[in-house]
Amino acid sequence: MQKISKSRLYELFDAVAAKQDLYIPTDREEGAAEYKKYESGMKLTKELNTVRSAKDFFFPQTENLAEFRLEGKNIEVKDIREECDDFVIFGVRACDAKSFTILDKVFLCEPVDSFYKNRRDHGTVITMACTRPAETCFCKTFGIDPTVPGGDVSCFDDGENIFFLANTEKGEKFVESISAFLEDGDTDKLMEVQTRAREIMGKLPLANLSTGNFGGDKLNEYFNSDKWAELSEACIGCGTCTFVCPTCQCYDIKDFNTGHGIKRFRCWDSCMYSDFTKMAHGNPRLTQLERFRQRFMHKLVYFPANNDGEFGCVGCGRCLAKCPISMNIVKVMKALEAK
Amino acid sequence: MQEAMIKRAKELLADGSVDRVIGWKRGEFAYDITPAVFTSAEELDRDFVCDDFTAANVSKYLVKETQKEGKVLAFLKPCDTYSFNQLVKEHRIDREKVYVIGIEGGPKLDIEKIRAKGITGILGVRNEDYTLKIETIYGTQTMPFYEAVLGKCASCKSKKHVVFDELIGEDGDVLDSNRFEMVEKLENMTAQERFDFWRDQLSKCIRCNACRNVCPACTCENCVFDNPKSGIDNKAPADSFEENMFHIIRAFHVAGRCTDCGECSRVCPQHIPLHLLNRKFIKDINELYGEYQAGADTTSRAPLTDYNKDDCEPSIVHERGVE
Amino acid sequence: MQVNENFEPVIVAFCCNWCSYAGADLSGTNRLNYPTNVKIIRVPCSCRVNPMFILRAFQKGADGVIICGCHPGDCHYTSGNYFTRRRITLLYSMLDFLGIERDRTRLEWVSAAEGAKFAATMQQFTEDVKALGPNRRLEDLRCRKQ
Amino acid sequence: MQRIGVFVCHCGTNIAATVDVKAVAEALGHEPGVVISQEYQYMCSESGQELVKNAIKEQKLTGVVICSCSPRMHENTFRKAAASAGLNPYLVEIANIREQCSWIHKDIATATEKAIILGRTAVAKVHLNTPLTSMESPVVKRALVIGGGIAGIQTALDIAEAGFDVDIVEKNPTIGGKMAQIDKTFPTLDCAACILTPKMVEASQNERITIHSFSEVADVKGFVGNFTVKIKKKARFVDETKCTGCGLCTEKCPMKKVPNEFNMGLDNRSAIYIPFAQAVPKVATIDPNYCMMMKSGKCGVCSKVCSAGAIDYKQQDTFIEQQYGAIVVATGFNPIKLDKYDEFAYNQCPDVVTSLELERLMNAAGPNGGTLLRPSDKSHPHTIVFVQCVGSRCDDEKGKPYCSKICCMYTAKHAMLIREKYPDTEVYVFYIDVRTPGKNFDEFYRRAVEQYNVHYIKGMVGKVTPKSDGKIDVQASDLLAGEQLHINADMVVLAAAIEPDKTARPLATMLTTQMDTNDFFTEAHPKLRPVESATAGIFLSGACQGPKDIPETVAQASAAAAKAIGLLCKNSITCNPCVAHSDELMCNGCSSCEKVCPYGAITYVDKEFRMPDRSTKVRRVASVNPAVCQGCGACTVACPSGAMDLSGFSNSQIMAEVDAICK
Repeated sequence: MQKISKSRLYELFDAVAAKQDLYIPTDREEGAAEYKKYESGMKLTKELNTVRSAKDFFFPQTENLAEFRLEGKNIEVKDIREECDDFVIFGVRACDAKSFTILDKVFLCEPVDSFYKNRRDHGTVITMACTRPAETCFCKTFGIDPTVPGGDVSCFDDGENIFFLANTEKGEKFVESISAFLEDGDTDKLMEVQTRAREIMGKLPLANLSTGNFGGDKLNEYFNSDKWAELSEACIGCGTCTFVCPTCQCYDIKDFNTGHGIKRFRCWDSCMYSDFTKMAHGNPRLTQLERFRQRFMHKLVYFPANNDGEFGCVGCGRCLAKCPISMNIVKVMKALEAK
Repeated sequence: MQEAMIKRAKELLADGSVDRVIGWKRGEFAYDITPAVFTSAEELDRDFVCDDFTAANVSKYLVKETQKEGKVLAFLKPCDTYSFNQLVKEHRIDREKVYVIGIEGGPKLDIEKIRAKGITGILGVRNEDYTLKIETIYGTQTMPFYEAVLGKCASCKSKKHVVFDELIGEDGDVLDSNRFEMVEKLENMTAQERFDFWRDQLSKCIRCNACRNVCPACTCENCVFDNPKSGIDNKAPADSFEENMFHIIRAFHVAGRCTDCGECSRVCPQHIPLHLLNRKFIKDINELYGEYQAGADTTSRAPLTDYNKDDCEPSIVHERGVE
Repeated sequence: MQVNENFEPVIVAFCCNWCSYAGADLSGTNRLNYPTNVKIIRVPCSCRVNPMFILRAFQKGADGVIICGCHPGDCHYTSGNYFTRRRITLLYSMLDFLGIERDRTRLEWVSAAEGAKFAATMQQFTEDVKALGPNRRLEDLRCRKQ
Repeated sequence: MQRIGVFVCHCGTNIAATVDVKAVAEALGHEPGVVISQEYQYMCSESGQELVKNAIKEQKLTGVVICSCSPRMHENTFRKAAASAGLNPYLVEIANIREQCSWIHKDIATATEKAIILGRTAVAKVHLNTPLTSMESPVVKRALVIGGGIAGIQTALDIAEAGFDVDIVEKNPTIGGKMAQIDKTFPTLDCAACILTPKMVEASQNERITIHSFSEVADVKGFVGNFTVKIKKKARFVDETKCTGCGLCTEKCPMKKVPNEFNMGLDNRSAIYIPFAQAVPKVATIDPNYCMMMKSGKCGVCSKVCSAGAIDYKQQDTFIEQQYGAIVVATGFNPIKLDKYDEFAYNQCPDVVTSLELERLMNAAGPNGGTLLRPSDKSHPHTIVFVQCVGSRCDDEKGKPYCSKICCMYTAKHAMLIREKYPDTEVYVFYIDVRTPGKNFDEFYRRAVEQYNVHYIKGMVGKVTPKSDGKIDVQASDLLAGEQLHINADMVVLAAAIEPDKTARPLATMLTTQMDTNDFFTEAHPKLRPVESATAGIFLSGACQGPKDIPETVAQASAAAAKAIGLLCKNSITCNPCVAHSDELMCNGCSSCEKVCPYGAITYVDKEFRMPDRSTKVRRVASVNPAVCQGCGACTVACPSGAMDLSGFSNSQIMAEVDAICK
């Protein structure tokens, strides 16, 4: 495998950033990392993952869709779509990388979401294998091996070097473009690191969590479970879980009157909100229990039902860490299974 | 204390004094507790927890709980009693339906502060003489207790329960806290510095509404930001203005009502120091209209529904502090 | 700071119906000039002015917002302007806390007899806002005029 | 879809000279929803209004914008015009392009641009206007007067004269108030009783007036035109309907050592008493604190001597409830207590008296039968010192910050009367200023100085010290002469400040009216509505609103009566439709709005709501009484959920205006 010494990594970043926008996970403050456009001098975070997921790159929180102007009785619509520039995201974890394939199922199926596709086409995802998983990690539950992350290029850290492995055509192109920085390397130490990481994976508190009791065929089993009342009791109906989630993909479309025209934009929405999917007749899910159930049933039952058994969760653990009342998919799975 | 609480809760359930108990339920890890309602001794024995991580203020849940039949036993920390009182004052909680047991307050711990030390894979947290022994997958780590204390507890305003039917443990006093230090520091910055500070902070906002939804002062049937009729509803900050707008209006709506319980900042996934906005209002109110502590009682007139004929003019904003 | 000689600020003035709006009328009756930048919105009482309106004005492109009401003690509704004074003091203080320029917001008590004061106040306020330049710290970029 | 008509007025050249009215009409014609946009010479003229009316009918307009002079000028004109053409008058908006545009700007281009923006703003607002209908609320044709002093009596007489029933509630056993205690009145020096008692009799005999003496207001509910008042009739232990007022009981009562309030405690009365000879109603009252029968059950003399059988030792307080259309407050004043004024030795020396006590000492019905004698030894005083402003115009905690207004004049009166009757008595008056604004007031004062040789000394009395020989040492400074004085006086008279009656504040709370920090009732407007409180249907009569002399009190009493009559004449009240209303689905019931409402227009009700999930929930929600609300909008901002909104000036309307201006 080709590698670069860690001491030269920022040199590489400088070179990549000179050609296209490069985003790396960096510390915003102690203990909180975020993806930021790379500028010389910026350092990679030591955190396992960013607070917000990497989905923002392809599905940003707000996005303008169209503009129009009213003049008397005429409406003039302006198509504001334009090709975006190529960009690279470095340091994506296996869970987030997997989330893109889940989002792809939603946005790239017919009718294709051209805004999403545009960004997806122009973005190169470079992942980074995990070596120090946290107690909240449960990607293994969803069949993800964090020591072998996906993406266009996978990177591995053996402590001294970063190894690059292209997975896609786009990835190959990228590795090619940085070949001047790379050299062949010995992967013995890397294998050691990987083995150790896998061992830790096996010892994580959630290592034995399984999706075995969930899937597209479990609608009747869980929908009317009396567990939902207890589980949703403390839910405050905020959107934290949704907005830090790498796979949540619901949005609302709104018009904004700027005074000299209308901007139509979409923004993230959360099924936890009382006005989610509010229609002329009102809201189909009237209670927090229903809204809470919706979110977890969607991830564990409805999504696999419509996507060949693929679950709508990647086990990144963000909701476990961030929910104000510490209610999360793991607790839901365990409670439902317990019967 | 946890044992005493469980014992008392069981007694009150058994003799029919209360029908339900609101407290905290243990989670998957050492720290992920969830506010919960208990109805039986078995549930209490199995799940009830009160430890260094039970920081969540349960008083807001009583709005919903007191709309139901029967009486609820609520365990309230000193800071929670202020929120409770304020909600009683605003007729949001039916006082008759709650049996309040005051319990000792914090300082409670902030798991994020432990994580920020680079400690990960956390399996257990023990307080040994104010040193935290943290059991992790990667071995045992230690850190000083006080470095892991929640921001809201570090600037605790009161150890006194302003309302209770009974106490477990001792009642404390109103503290001489340092809670306005950061507000003062900001006030002494230049306008540009303040602007930069807040832009940096508020630009992190993802409008998850956790601050609002956890806030005991935000119990509106329908928030203006969720109500299309209000003209200012929005779901996401589509522009930096909307980040400002949401937080200014929210702080204004709770001004004179916010008890400074600190839940907003505790739950913010982006660590925005939202409590500083509320504290700014509290500090201004104290300085301009006389000391006022929301929730300290249920009868006094709130500063924004009151006036004095010789109140200062808004030009005072120009006259003090730094431009 | 950029100084643009041609900058014409948009200024929204909320005037209470009983004193300040009448005061504005009086400055008209007396042919007292003040800049065209100022546009008045009539409200029954200064206490009708919701902080939302002030922020909305800045969002949509205002460079300055001024509220005018009856002098304290003279409120047509006896106590409305006392509430205004507290609310607006706190709001302005909060805007200042967020680093918004202080001179973009003002509150003045103008009676129905103070036509000259109304005109002078508007003149001065417009000049102050002009000196600050366009509102950049509390604007909605989407509303900026191209 | 809205169909809006825009009408731009030239106002001759008033607008057209600086605003290109054609351009304005043209530009506004392109605004969304505008179907017709015209300009005309004089929009307010008959033919201008015709233009609007025709357009409303022909174009089926749903809203009208008039770009013209100030709405303060012609809003009503155009509203009426619209109404006559079948359009709700509240669908009319005025863009003020004269006072706030053409008259203040000189440059045609910028003035025209501004006029267009103002027009556009009005169009934006009218898009959101809703038809509003004024509510009618019936008026109960009966008035309540609280307080039976000269103010209350005068108000009641005037209202009764106009043909309306009126009730007087008086807390004392008799009406008459302070004026009944006064000996002579300034500046005419006629006898107070001679002018007051006929009015008292007139009031008692007027069949439209009901006097509830020895009664108090216990509770007030309702609003303008329809108040429900609970009146507590305190037990007087004498059946009012049976007592003939013969006075035999008061003569025979063995308990005769009760301080007589009417004579300021300067003499005594019996335990069963009639306050004074001309009392109305002339009915005896038993003072249970002194009556031996009531205290020990041993006596019963009065019961035995009463041939009418009116005595009832077991009488209880009773309550009556009555509906009123209007309420007049006439609770009056009292001199302040002088307990804290040790420097004037008021508590130490019986010969230091207040002016009201002096009135009684000089009154023919007073303790000395009208001969002025020192209370201590009943000797004739040769030197009397008057001290002005005792507790008035004071900065400290003891006194009042205001001028009590009547003291200068009554002191001149006292001085003059003493000098007239006892020419050998020297009279000194120490004053800060002598204030004599009023018809014949200054002449009156000058007579005291020039004709009666009263010694007016500008200066403060520092200390009053009773001496062992029975004289009083008055230590004072003469500011004009710049020297310290010691006067060897026989009597000292203190002009105590006056303050509102103690019952005023709890009453104000019941009436939801406002008071100033001194507990005087606050008038709705200090210049334009001096006899109305800010709460509709509550009027103010006499000294409860501020210190007043008798002529002013009577004038205000009649003015308050006129206002009350004006209200009672109506069968119903048309309410301003631009009032607040609460969206019950959003209301939290938190009471913030109620706290800022100056009119008490907001109440709370527990209401059952059907939730979207078909469950029901009882919630406390605010309810605005549109007859009471005046439409200030204070509540709309106090409401965090935005449940409270104001018709005619709604949140969405104002925001639409903001948007239109900033566009």
